[in-house]
Amino acid sequence: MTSNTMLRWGLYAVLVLFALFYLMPLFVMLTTSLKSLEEIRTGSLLSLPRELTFAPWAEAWSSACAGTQCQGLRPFFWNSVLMAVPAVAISTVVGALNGYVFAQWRFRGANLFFAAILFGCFIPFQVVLLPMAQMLGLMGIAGTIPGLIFVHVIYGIGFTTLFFRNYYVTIPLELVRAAKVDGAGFFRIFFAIFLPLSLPIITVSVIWQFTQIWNDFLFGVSFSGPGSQPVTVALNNIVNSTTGVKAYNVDMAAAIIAAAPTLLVYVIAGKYFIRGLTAGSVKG
Amino acid sequence: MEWLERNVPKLVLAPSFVAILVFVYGFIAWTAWISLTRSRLMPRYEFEGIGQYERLFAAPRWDVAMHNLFVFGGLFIVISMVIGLMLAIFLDQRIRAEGVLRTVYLYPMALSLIVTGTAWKWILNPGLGIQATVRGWGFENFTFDWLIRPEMAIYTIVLAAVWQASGFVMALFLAGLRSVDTEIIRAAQVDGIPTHRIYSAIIIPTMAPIFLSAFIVLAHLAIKAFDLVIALTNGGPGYATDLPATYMYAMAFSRGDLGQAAASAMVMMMVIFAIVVPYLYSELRPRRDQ
Amino acid sequence: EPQAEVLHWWTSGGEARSVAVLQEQFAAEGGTWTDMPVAGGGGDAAMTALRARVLSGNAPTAVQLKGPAIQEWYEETGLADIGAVAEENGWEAVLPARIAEHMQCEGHWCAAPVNVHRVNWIWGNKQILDEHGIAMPTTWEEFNAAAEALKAAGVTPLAHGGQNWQDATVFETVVLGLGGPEFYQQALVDLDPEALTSDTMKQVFDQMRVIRGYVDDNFSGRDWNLATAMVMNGEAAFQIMGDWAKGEFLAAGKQPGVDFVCAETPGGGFLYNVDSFAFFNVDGDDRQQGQALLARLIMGEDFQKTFNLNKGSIPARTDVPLDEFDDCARQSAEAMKAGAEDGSLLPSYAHGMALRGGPAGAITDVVTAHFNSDMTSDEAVEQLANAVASAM
Amino acid sequence: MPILEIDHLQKAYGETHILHDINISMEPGDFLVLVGPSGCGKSTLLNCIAGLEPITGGTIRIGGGDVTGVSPKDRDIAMVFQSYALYPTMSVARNITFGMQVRGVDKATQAAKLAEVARQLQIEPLLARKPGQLSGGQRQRVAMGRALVRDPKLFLFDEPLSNLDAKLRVSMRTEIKKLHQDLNASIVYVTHDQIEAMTLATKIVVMKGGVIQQIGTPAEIYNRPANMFVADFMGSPAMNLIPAQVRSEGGQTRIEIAREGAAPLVITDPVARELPSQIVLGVRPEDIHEATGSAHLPRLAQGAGGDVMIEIVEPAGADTFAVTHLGGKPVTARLRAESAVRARALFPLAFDLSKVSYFSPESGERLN
Amino acid sequence: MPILEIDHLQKAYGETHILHDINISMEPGDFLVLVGPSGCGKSTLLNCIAGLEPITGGTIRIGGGDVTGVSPKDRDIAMVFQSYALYPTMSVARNITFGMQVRGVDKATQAAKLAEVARQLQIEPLLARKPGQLSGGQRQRVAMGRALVRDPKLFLFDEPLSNLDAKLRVSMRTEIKKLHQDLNASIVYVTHDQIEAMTLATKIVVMKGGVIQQIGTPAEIYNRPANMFVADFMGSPAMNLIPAQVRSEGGQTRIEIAREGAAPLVITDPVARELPSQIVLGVRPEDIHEATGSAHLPRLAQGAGGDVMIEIVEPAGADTFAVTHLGGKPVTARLRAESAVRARALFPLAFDLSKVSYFSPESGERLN
Ligand SMILES: Nc1ncnc2c1ncn2[C@@H]1O[C@H](COP(=O)(O)OP(=O)(O)OP(=O)(O)O)[C@@H](O)[C@H]1O
Ligand SMILES: Nc1ncnc2c1ncn2[C@@H]1O[C@H](COP(=O)(O)OP(=O)(O)OP(=O)(O)O)[C@@H](O)[C@H]1O
Ligand SMILES: [Mg+2]
Ligand SMILES: [Mg+2]
Repeated sequence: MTSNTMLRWGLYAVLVLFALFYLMPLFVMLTTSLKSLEEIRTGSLLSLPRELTFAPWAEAWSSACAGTQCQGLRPFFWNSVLMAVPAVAISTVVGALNGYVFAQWRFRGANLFFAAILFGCFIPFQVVLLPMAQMLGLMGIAGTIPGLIFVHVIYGIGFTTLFFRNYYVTIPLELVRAAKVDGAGFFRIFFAIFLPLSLPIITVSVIWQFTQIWNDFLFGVSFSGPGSQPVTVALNNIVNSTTGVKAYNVDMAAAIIAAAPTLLVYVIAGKYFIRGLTAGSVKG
Repeated sequence: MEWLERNVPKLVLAPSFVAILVFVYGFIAWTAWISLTRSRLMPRYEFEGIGQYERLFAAPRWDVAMHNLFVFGGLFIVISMVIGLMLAIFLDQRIRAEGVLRTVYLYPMALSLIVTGTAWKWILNPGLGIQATVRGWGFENFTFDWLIRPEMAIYTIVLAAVWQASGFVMALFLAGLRSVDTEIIRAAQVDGIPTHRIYSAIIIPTMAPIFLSAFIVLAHLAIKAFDLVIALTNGGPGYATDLPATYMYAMAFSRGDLGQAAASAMVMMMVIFAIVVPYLYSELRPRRDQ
Repeated sequence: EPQAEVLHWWTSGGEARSVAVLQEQFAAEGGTWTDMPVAGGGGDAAMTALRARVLSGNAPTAVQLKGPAIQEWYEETGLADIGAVAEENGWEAVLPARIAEHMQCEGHWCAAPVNVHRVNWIWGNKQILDEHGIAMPTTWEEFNAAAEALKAAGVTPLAHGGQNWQDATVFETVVLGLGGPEFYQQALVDLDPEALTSDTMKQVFDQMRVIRGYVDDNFSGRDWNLATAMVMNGEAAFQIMGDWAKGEFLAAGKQPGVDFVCAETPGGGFLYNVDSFAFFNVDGDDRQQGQALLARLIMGEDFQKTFNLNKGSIPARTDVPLDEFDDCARQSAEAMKAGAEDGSLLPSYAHGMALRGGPAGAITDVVTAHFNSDMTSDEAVEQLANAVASAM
Repeated sequence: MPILEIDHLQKAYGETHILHDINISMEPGDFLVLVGPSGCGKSTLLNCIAGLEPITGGTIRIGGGDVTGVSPKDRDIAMVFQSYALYPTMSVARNITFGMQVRGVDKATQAAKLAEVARQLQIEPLLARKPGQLSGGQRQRVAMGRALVRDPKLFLFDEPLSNLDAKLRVSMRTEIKKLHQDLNASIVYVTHDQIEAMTLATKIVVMKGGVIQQIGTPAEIYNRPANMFVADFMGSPAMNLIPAQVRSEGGQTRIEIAREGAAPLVITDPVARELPSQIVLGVRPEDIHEATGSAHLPRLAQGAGGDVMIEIVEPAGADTFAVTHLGGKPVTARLRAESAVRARALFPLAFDLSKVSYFSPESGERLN
Repeated sequence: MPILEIDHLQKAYGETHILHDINISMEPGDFLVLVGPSGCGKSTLLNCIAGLEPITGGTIRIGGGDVTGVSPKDRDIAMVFQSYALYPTMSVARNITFGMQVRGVDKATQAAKLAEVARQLQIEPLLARKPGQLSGGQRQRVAMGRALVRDPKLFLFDEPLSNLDAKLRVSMRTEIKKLHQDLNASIVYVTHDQIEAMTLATKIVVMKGGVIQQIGTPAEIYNRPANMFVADFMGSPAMNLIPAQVRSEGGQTRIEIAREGAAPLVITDPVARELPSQIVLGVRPEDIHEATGSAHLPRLAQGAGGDVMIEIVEPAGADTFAVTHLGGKPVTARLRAESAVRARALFPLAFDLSKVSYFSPESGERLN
């Protein structure tokens, strides 16, 4: 028993150590964002702030300059939401349907096609930048939010398909068979049988896609026009100053603000993670 | 009608099929063509030959980038998998604060390295970060200066990348662990199998598809590691931490040397192909058997 | 009604305020300004965006472009002709010839300059220098001697940030300082292979190796402003950096001549980094009017003054009164004038004024590799020649 | 017109051939029971009929129409799976009504049917639970319920009662029988329970290794097994298969059975038969009787020491089983519980030759 | 020292109480069979013994040591699951040997055990397959094999033969019996098959709704059921339970059974008993005989029209079942196949009163 308790303490020790490791950068960012510029310039970067100041946060949110607009991150936030939400939704739905087909409705060549989709996950985005720009121009959605949504959906499908397919292959074959005999068709089986089982994997897919899309900079900077720039581009504009003075506290505050939605998604979705997990995976 | 119904699955896949065909393979073909031209600032389509590839293989910086890709990719994937799996298994032991810990492990994936890059730079900088802090505690000989040593700097990239991705891998594995049929675990317990063997011999093998997901996610991150390098070292010291992705970006967008960038992209993709395809083949070939 | 969509990478702090001035003036003249800021990587990100815009058939009306990149873009896609505005406002007369050259594409005006940064500055902490009785060095030998003394006294002689462009900045000042203007022109502008492999070039690399010894251990990846802070805080004595560093000092409340000193780098000369706007071919009267209006405003005396007061640089126009500018700026303006006459007014290679992207990058690769390893000067020179040859 | 017609059906998984040349024809209202040893392909055959497994050869016709290639949902079948296959996220009630809902049956009918089926299956208190909260037998009944609410052309049942206790099994059997009779339903039913097979079937199909051994009514299968496999497989305890030698003797058949440590037993079949000299004699345990005074049964042993040595006696409720050795094989007789038989003692036994089967020892085929 | 001792065991899922105050004591070498209707808690009880479900109250001792709270892997038990629970990624052979391998059993022993078990279970050709490629019965046998190669303190079997055909079942039963006898193994066994229960058990536990109804040897359970539930549950067809009125009449007991449309039947038990006036008479179908000349059995009906009206006759192989109505309940008699009984005709029946049970109609408890 005692060796068991020891083991458990060891377990907790390891877990906590890792937690500290994971928290380190966030700690640095938070403390820095709460210091005055003066303190940053003179003090140690890793120490706790001597005097708390929330001014950098206010500035980052509503008055920091990104170009000639000095409205902070606020206006760009909305752009990101308009872009990320539909893109995440569409790519998750498409991925779920694709994964469902690959896992349960195999046909000749399906595996090859699946491999082709997977390989598509690896295409470096820098490669697609220029031809994509041309395509978007042809399609007339260059520099718009729909254009960005389109791009993110295209390059998100690979991952969402992968996630769903790998999840769905673990669902017993008999279940689909029973539903087929019950008279349910392709979509019926999907919505009535698979979707209710999918909560955990939807969570994974949404987390992944939302993170990728919200955090994306390359597509955002290349395919947005004035007025459709996502928050990452704005953040970059605030933080990056080639020859200007750097306000690290504002930079850090802005960074945390820009990352807040993804952090929030992780915290909230993490909760559904457990719920989904405990509800699902019962064998019938 | 009959036909329509029989082909619903294929019809569902059709849009994705077209999209992948055009926007992945079409673009790869485009890149292949560009790599055979003398495109500089903007694409040009006159055929030139394989000169770009000759230049590429002559460039010492490209050698470094490829070498780094293997070092970085290998270490990153292996370490992230190991840590992710370990944390998942540990968290699976009915841990009290599981919810909190899981969120803590997971959150780095939420943050782009554009966001955390500066913090990392400070932490890893010997004069500002860990080394300075630990020395400040009185351990004068403590050294942690990988960031500034050209031969070690690539490992700091590994460190930050592991920091970012291992939590997500943990989540994938945790989901996998929890979806294994409890009856089977019970059977193993009754069989008197010790816990570690239950994991190693029964649960983990049933999670093969999860490993596929994790591998793909990690390999994707490794190959595309771009933000990471830009934020942390910007390829430095010198170009010691250059990766093919940063090389390509530099060529395409800072140097105005599109042809060269395309050639490097093609080589990169061939390397990916060589690594990923056998893996995919072995994973996808066996028919489902549960 | 004039329309302008402006792609630029002046996004934060003083820079952004400076552009805002232009926007206000533009609006005051009845124009509509659409801002398209893209920061990062010294304009790399903006260039990426620009390419995507051009390929999707939607080029911005004005783009922050500089140096030979203007000509390069002209060759790829053509640029608008703003000769009419230039003529009308007599640009020819008020711009140094060397700078005017950059603004012309095959003989016609296609870009307008905003400011002139001097790159080859050396900044010093006055207190430290006084303490050790050191004067600002005027030759590299003096610099080395001063550095040795400081090092012996436990002060880091040179604050440096180990980023490629910072390595390149130091390198070009050494080239200019050791080789003189003519050599600089041959080596870094004309890319004369003989100059690149010459003994002088070897000496330059030797000096780089020496400088490497004056830099503290933790320089890798450090931002330039953190290096500036080291000088400010007395952790280091010198920094070699363009005149934007002055902004950092001033922002921290330091006084030129009291807390810090500015001086040209050993060997003198003037390496310029000129920001400018180029104009793409666009359709529509309103946008073409916008281009004309923008060009006129940029070169307007008024704007040149306000902008450069904000930014720490000096006006590109030589006829702007400098009363309100600080000493360092005035010193810079004089040097520019002198340089324009004696040929020591030279484009900065490290900041993309001298060369196109390819060769410039290739040189930087070698410089930074040399600086961050134990490569010998002979090897460096050889690699330099090879890299330049293959990047042509 | 047959409701189900299977023609030269073949099924293989890759190189492994599971079903060989299956031919079955089933009239509407037939109750077809598939039996056979574990792994002989019963579930696979059901899956093929349902269209859940692609077939390798042959055709399947349901209600006259060729359904090869038709999707399961258009075959109008209901099926109970051996592994239940309940929808884990749905409650018991929804599991049962899901099929109706898909077919657009109105709410009221759904509720009525659900209530009825729940009563039949005795699962009323469980309707709100999820499958994960049920015992094995309860799950199985829910799986049954899912099929019973339907009114399809064809029911397919794959061992639907295997996890139920005897009482419940009997009552379920009655429900299925009622379903069959009242609705004149056509049913294909897999079971390994012989009583189930015997009492429910109108037709039994005996399979072995993917090959049909015999198709016939329960009585045919039981009384006139087509070969030694069927004889051995159906009936518990199994039919005694005793190697014997045969001689025709003027209108009679003389059968000689070897015996260890004693003279061979000789029995005389009063009917003249054309038999090879070596045969296997098949006789069911209940067709071996105590020989006392039952004059209408020929005595087993003729001559002096005709009684056989009983080796084991197993009383089992209403019956007593007595085991002896004949022709080198153990032979079991089923006697009344009150019989005076004792182990390790001689006892007079008689075969009911009117019910005996003769098989060829080589081919195993029936000879009479 | 008992090998398994269960004391006041309680088990609930939240508010749902599944097991109530279970008390069982089992000696080494005992073969304990759990029976009971579907959903009565048999699997749950096994799971509690195995330590797979936390218990809500009481204690469990295995081999003398309190194992409440001990993890399953340290309880030294082997278990066969109702749902098989095979390791899906391992071949059949590895499924079976994995446990041994983990215990560090040497290769040679592993191979020998595997070969033996594979032979016993008739799964030799399947050893290289994955569970997904097996039929239901084959999976079940593999699950058995996994337990059989072990040598634990206690075996737990949860309906291990439910998916096997009769022949295989018989041979598996024999193997289990051998295991029990040769190794003197202690076994807890859940089954719904009464023959299995009767032939295998040394002790039977009858459960209902989480409460133990009776613990006893098979003969006790069959012949002297503790209450009407057990009487009804065990035996197929079930024991006839006939409401009757009783009067003691000088050293005899007079039993009167109501009959529709005819005078009540009166039987006389020659033994004097203390019974309430209203009872339920329990008599097994095989204890109702044809009355011809069996003088040692009291005639069912005394007086003229004593024969009963037979309603249904069901011939079933060696037996014929005849159903009549007595005391408002259908009553089944099991007669010889050659009996002359006919439906819708009178037939003389006799009860074997030496084997009759009397129950209280209120409590259902046994009275004699
Ligand atoms: N998670 C649960 N929550 C609530 N009730 C449950 C849960 N699991 C099982 N039960 C109930 O507990 C009772 C006992 O279940 P158990 O599986 O032990 O039955 P059983 O005797 O093995 O039946 P069977 O012969 O059908 O397998 C059942 O009525 C079942 O519905
Ligand atoms: N995927 C597969 N690959 C190869 N063989 C298979 C596969 N699935 C099943 N089999 C084999 O096919 C044969 C028939 O299986 P099936 O499930 O039809 O048997 P069954 O008659 O239903 O047996 P049971 O009574 O045990 O359920 C079995 O021998 C089985 O091992
Ligand atoms: Mg089967
Ligand atoms: Mg059970």
